[in-house]
Amino acid sequence: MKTFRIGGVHPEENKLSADQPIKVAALPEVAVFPLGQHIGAPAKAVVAKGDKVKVGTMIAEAGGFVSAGIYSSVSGTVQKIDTVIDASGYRKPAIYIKVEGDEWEETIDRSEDLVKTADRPDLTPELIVEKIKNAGLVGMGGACFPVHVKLCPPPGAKAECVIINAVECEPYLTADHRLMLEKADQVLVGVDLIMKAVKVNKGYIGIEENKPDAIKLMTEKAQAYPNIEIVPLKTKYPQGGEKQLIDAVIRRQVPAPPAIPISVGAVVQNVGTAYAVYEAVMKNKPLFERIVTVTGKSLAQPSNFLARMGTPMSQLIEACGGLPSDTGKVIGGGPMMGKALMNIEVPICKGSSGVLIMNDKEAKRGKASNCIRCAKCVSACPMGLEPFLLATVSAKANWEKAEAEDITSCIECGSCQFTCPSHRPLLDNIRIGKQTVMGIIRARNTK
Amino acid sequence: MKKLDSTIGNMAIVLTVVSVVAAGILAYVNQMTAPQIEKIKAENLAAGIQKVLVAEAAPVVQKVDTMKNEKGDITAIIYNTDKGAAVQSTDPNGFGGNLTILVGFDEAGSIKGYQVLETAETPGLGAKASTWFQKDGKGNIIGKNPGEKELVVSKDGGDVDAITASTITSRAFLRAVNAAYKAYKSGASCSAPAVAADECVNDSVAETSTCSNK
Amino acid sequence: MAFILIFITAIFVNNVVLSQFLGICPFLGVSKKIETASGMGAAVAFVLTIATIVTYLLQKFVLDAFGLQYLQTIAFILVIAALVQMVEIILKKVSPALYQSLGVFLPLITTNCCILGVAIIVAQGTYATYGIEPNLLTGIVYAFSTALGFALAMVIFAGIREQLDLVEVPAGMKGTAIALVSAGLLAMAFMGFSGVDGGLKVLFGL
Amino acid sequence: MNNFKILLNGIIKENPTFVLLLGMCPTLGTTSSAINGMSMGLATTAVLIFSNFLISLIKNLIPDMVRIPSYIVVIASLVTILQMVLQAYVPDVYASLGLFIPLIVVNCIILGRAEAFAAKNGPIPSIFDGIGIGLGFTLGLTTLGAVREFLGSGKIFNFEIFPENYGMLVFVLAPGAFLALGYLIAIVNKLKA
Amino acid sequence: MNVILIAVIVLGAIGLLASLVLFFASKKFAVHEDPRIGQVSEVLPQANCGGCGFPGCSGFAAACVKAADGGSLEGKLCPVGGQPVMEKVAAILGLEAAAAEPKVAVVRCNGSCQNRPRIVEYDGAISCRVANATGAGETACQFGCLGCGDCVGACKFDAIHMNPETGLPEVDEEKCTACGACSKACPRNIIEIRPKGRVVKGSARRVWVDCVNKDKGPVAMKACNVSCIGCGKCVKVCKFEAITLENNLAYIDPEKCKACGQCVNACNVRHAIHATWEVPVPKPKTEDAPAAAPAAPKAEAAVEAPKPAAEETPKAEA
Amino acid sequence: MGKLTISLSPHVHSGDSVQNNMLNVIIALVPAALFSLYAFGVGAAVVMLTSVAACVFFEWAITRFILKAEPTVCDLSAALTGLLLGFNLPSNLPIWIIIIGALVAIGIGKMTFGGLGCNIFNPALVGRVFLLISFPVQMTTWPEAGQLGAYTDATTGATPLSVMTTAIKSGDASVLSQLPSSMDMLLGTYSQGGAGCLGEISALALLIGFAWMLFKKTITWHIPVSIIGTVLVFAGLLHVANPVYADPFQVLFSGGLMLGAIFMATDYVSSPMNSKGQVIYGVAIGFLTVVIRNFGAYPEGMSFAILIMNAFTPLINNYCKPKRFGEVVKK
Ligand SMILES: Cc1cc2nc3c(=O)[nH]c(=O)nc-3n(C[C@H](O)[C@H](O)[C@H](O)COP(=O)(O)O)c2cc1C
Ligand SMILES: Cc1cc2nc3c(=O)[nH]c(=O)nc-3n(C[C@H](O)[C@H](O)[C@H](O)COP(=O)(O)O)c2cc1C
Ligand SMILES: Cc1cc2nc3c(=O)[nH]c(=O)nc-3n(C[C@H](O)[C@H](O)[C@H](O)COP(=O)(O)O)c2cc1C
Ligand SMILES: Cc1cc2nc3c(=O)[nH]c(=O)nc-3n(C[C@H](O)[C@H](O)[C@H](O)CO)c2cc1C
Ligand code: SF4
Ligand code: SF4
Ligand code: SF4
Ligand code: SF4
Ligand code: FES
Repeated sequence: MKTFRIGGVHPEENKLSADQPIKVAALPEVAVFPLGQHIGAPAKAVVAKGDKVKVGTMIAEAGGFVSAGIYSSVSGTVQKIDTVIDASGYRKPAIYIKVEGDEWEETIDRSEDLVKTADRPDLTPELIVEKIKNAGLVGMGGACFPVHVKLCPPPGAKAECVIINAVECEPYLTADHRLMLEKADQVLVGVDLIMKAVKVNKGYIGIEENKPDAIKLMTEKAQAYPNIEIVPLKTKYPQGGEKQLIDAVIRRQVPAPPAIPISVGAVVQNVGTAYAVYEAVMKNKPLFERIVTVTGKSLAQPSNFLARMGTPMSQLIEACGGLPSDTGKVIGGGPMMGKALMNIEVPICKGSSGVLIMNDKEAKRGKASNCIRCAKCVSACPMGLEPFLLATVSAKANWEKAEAEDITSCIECGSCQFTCPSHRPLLDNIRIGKQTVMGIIRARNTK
Repeated sequence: MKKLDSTIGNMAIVLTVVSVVAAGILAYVNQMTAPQIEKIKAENLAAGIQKVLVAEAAPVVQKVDTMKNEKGDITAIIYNTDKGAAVQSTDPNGFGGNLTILVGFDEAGSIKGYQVLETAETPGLGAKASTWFQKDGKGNIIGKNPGEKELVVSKDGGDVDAITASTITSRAFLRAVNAAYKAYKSGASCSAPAVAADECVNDSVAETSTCSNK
Repeated sequence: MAFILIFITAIFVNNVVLSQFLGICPFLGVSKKIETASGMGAAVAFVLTIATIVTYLLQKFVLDAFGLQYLQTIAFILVIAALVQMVEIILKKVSPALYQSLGVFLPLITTNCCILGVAIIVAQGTYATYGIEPNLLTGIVYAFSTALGFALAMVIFAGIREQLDLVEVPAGMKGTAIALVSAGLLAMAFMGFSGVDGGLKVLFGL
Repeated sequence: MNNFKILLNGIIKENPTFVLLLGMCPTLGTTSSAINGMSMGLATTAVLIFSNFLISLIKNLIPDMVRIPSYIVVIASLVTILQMVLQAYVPDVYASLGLFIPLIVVNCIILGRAEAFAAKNGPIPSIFDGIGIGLGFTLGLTTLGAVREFLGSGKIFNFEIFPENYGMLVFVLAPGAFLALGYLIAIVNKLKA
Repeated sequence: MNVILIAVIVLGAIGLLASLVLFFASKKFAVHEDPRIGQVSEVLPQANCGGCGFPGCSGFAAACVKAADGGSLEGKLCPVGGQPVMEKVAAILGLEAAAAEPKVAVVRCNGSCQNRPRIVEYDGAISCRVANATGAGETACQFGCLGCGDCVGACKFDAIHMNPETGLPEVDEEKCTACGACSKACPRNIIEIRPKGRVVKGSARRVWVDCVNKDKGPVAMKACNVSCIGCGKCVKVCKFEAITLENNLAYIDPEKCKACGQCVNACNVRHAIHATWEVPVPKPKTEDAPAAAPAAPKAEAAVEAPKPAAEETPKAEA
Repeated sequence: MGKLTISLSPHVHSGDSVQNNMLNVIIALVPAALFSLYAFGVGAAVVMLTSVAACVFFEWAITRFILKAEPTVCDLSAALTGLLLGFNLPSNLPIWIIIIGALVAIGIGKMTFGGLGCNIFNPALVGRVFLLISFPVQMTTWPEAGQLGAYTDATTGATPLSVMTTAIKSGDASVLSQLPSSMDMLLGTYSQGGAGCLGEISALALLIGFAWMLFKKTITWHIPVSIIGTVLVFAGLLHVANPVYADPFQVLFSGGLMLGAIFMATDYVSSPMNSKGQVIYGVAIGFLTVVIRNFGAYPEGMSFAILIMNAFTPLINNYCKPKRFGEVVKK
């Protein structure tokens, strides 16, 4: 079984909602759209209080090249442009829209028919990228990197293959899994489109072996696409990390930053992204809804929803039977990489892959004690780093040492902290160190 | 008063003057103390000889300088007196290197006493040699005669108990004693008052036994 | 073989710092970083070797020749002080890079016992047990090996201290106290080498 | 600062062994017993008093560039004299301190005091400073020697307190020197805090 | 005598030789290094704290010499040695030192446990940086002190400590050298280095806004009882135009502030302005001034002051 | 519902704990402990109990009264140190010496540096070597196995190691015929010459423990295997060159070599933290052990070799880094 070569851990999978078909979530009363939902410059609002909008109307435009526009997911009236506490825990600018009915922009093709690329011979790579850009597409795998940017390799770099990240290595989450089971055909067309956009004729879809049904279905459907190969992968976290996935699938390792996947010829996109590409290109549908897993051991009914952006998470939790009384932590995303939320009114955004509810006991971290130098974190780190050292030098604000020890290579996967028998808050400190060192490097480079 | 400036002249002069004055004083003190140092050395030696020969006074009648054993690694100096001989012997194979002892023999060659002059043995282990082999020590060698039976630690089949956990020191010590005895025997035989010490040394340097064969 | 024996003995068995107690001040003072420790080690190796040669010649051809052995201390220290300063001045001019890495340690070296101590030991020939002849050549080997032993102790110790920097040492033990305790344990570990000189001597058939 | 204060300063506030951490080699190398430590301390004190005195006398005659070499010559002469005197009158002490007697020359305390005190003060305070620092050093060495002797062989100043068999030999060996000093300094730190 | 003579000659020769060799070596291999760098280094405190912004004292010395060649020492200050040292440096370099007012670190947050209700529980590494990255902190104020004490760890002079009761850091004015390390360490930029202020009756008088919350009034008000809500009363009352209002937050310019204390009384509802001395309260002219407002709006006093708002503190939104 | 908790990711944990790891090592030591009881009876029991109890007590007392911190004895590391210290002592050692050893191990070796995880040197070995240097006589007289009722009064005998040393020192290879066969040494079934410390009497019992720890992933194979391999090769070469040096398997199964290689060199705190470094460390320990055994004053070199390499560990960690991801591609 293919897998990446260094480190890794295997947390309990807990895919509670794997058998739950995707349900369409109810519309919210008020939808809230934070302007900074992606990596890069925040979007700029193009509507004002009182404006009427429809589903699919652009309400904010891209704020720069690395940025993406935002489209309304509901129809109604712009209530105000104010701030909202988003997943970061801070107040950020956001557009509030009062929902009135459910009226869609006419340009959107709402039919269920599958459109294959062969049906649309007019699609040039440029047109595909243009349509993706105009749909406000960002990566759905978590990092929310604007897709059109990734699809335009920087000068000198040449894409050789597209790798679709259908690994879903985070415990609990099942959104990608369900998507593959229910929209396999559309996903494959999306992959084909991405391959066309970057002009390559090799595509891989990496799926962890804990989703045998998806592997089976996708392999069957992919018979029709000779250039697309389904690659079953070992169930090991962080198999879905971009660099790990590339290593596992094509045996190439992306060098330390500033190298990016394209440096080794790979373009990696999430399955959700592939599906969104299909919808954007073939159905003219901007990105305004996504699949969200709402799960947790004490939740009455863990489910997968197709939810409109801007829906408050509390509403989805309600739909699953309400917030359990022993809730200790609510996490936006999965347990390994997600963010603990300060309140549950946070709206669903482009990158919200899941909502995980933990009870009091699970919520508390173990008591940290001295590092016993067991080196388990070193063996677990998929990047070949020394987390115990990075964490200590970061805590001691020794940035030179942190840089020399390659702190910028950390992908913040959390394997180290997961595995540490002393319960040390390793990643807490490493993250700060990484941010600071990246800041220092940036300042140095601009000098 | 102002400090002198750092010109070449000043510097050379000052440093030279300081050195010269220092040298003068030192030479003077040296002259004063040298005889005293000699004297105290001699006194110490005399005291040592008296002690190992267990005698009130034991004036040295003859000194036989540095002799070496067959292998050339143990050196000995013999002080002949009218009460017997005191032999200073150095074995290089102590735990910390050289082990120098002074052993007193009566005419028959029995050990009358010994003293450790110089060691680099470990305190608490090998350093116990200075008491261990004395009359009331566990490895008593006083009265034994290496001529009758070589002194060897019991571990190697002899009858002297080694210092606990310090076999190496004990071996070196006993080797030094045996060598002292040999040197004494050979040196004594060529120590007719007329023979000049130097001559004897020259003869005996190569092979102690040759000397005794003469 | 004799050279190898001197070499191993001086570095491991009778390490200057850990068993002879020479050069403790720089050992404790400039061992906070591996980099500086190795710089100091190199500087000492350099100066110690040169100083030993010069003082050996001085002893043999001046002091012994004129019967002035009692001037040993004063003559040696003068020569060493001048030598160190000269090396410093010359290095600064000839190789600023080397000066940057070694030079800063040079002033510290004058008052480092290990230079004068080793010079005296070599001049007296007391290092030469086991039937090794004390002469200029063995003296140089001894001095150089001793300096390497010093450098080794410095670097190991600096490594230890860098690691200790990363942990929370109890307040009362911070600084020199913990350094001394670590040095004590290091010396204890090095006692494992005791007697290896004797064993090797047998092996080499000396 | 009056002379008495200068004296106390050396013994307590600027104790060379526990506070300034100067002259570590003799401190560790000669303290296998209290008596050895004390001998070394007193020998150093003697040199220190005279060197402080002499240097404060001649300080103005010395140009800056050759200041250090000149001081060293003065100190070295004093050490050599001490060496001869010890050899002549107390050869046992001379033998037990061995190499560390000539090494008094490079003891940082002596040059340090010459630079830091004698070169700036008159002869009389310099003498007191010498006595103070010297006694501080002696005190340090004697304490360390006593601790090591006690733990190592059950004696203090050769006076048996518990049978030697119960002594911990490490303390008279090299590692014990470091350990004992380490913990003594920790205790002093604790007392100071 | 002969022996003495030889000794004298030999050692004299060695001494002479040594001094000559040294002299010629120093001539032949002389390298020009500005001697002033050494001189300046000597007067610096050698604390190597980096507070001056240069890598250690010798780095600062080199920088001073360079700046002096440019004609002015402006902007160069050794925070440890302070003005006296800078005067010495200036004297060595033949310049006037840039006169600098003595400064001190001030903590601009009064969100103690009573003033700011905790709405969530933080369970990460004890580090303000980490807490700051985790979210707004345990309270709803996303600007205020997080209380993990990064500033305390950064101070090399033991001058700043957490007060366990308020959960806020407090600066020891005596020990603080105004090096700014704490200010740099604080991820929320709460600590400001301000002039110590005019000394009256033995204590330095300074006034500052004890809050950094930039949220709009209602939000800020909900988060903390003593937040600045940007109402602008203080701006109006200040005769010296020292107070400005930006992003819903007042700021007192220390250069213009004359420490009259007017603003302190003006902010008598929220107590968001801190003065280091007891500002006398004018007799209430209007009825609506809260009767219970105590005279001294000091940190402790503010804590004790009755909190009408406390009852309606926002619950966890969840 | 109480307040929500916030923290950065990850929000789940493997459930591993320090206590768990220590417990696994203790379990791994059980076979060897049982065997030592079988071989030395009362003496073994007294030594082990005293040592464990004293170590735990000193750790508790020091954290409580000197450091004034929360006691950490629950993590079992002190108990483990005590057990390993006991394993390194002869079964006739007087109680007061054991207590001194425990005080040194915990007090000097561990707590002085700040407790678990902070020490540079292996605490149990610090304790043992301290005792070895301080009380050379008591620490180098070994009771013969099989005297189940005896304690300090047990008859002492020569250990395989002292036989080997004698052979080398006397240059007489025939002395080695007194050694038990390597199979006997492996199983601990030999009747004569079966003296030594508690934990070195049966290599097999230790190997069972090794298997357990590998199974539980408490340790990796790198350190033990590289030590054992190096000893076999180096001792083998010496044996071939000159038969006064014992057979490599006899060298391997004698003395504390297996105990050290499996349980003491692998101590997390004082060993290198990546596999490359661990192999370097293991090879050096193996080499030094043979050198000290064959040429040095001490008959057993394992403890010293480990302590010496403990000192080198920070340097190894500093210069020996795990292979970074992406380095493969880097030129
Ligand atoms: C530790 C780690 C784990 C990840 N796991 C997944 C995953 O399971 N599925 C996924 O699609 N992306 C995952 N990602 C994100 C990918 O690295 C990458 O951003 C994504 O596949 C790119 O596709 P996108 O731009 O379409 O989102 C993970 C990232 C990291 C750092
Ligand atoms: C500043 C920046 C520039 C990037 N430029 C490119 C690019 O030109 N091409 C590309 O394929 N990906 C590019 N990426 C995308 C990253 O390689 C990566 O896919 C993205 O950060 C999501 O990965 P993750 O989810 O594993 O974090 C860029 C990312 C950043 C942060
Ligand atoms: C640090 C140390 C110092 C030692 N000092 C001595 C010593 O001075 N004299 C000695 O004979 N053995 C000394 N030994 C012990 C020997 O090296 C060797 O182990 C012993 O002599 C042989 O053991 P045995 O005497 O018990 O048969 C010392 C050992 C060590 C480790
Ligand atoms: C595999 C393993 C081996 C250990 N070996 C030792 C040991 O040899 N000596 C010891 O004192 N503690 C040992 N410990 C316990 C613990 O790591 C030790 O007490 C720490 O060194 C104290 O900081 C060991 C622990 C583990 C997990
Ligand atoms: S979070 Fe960073 S350091 Fe930790 S295991 Fe992942 S990549 Fe390695
Ligand atoms: S896993 Fe934890 S205890 Fe082990 S080395 Fe890493 S930080 Fe230390
Ligand atoms: S309180 Fe802040 S400014 Fe003051 S000395 Fe400490 S770190 Fe520097
Ligand atoms: S002032 Fe800043 S650094 Fe200090 S405790 Fe508060 S948030 Fe942390
Ligand atoms: S006394 Fe300072 S180096 Fe020896």
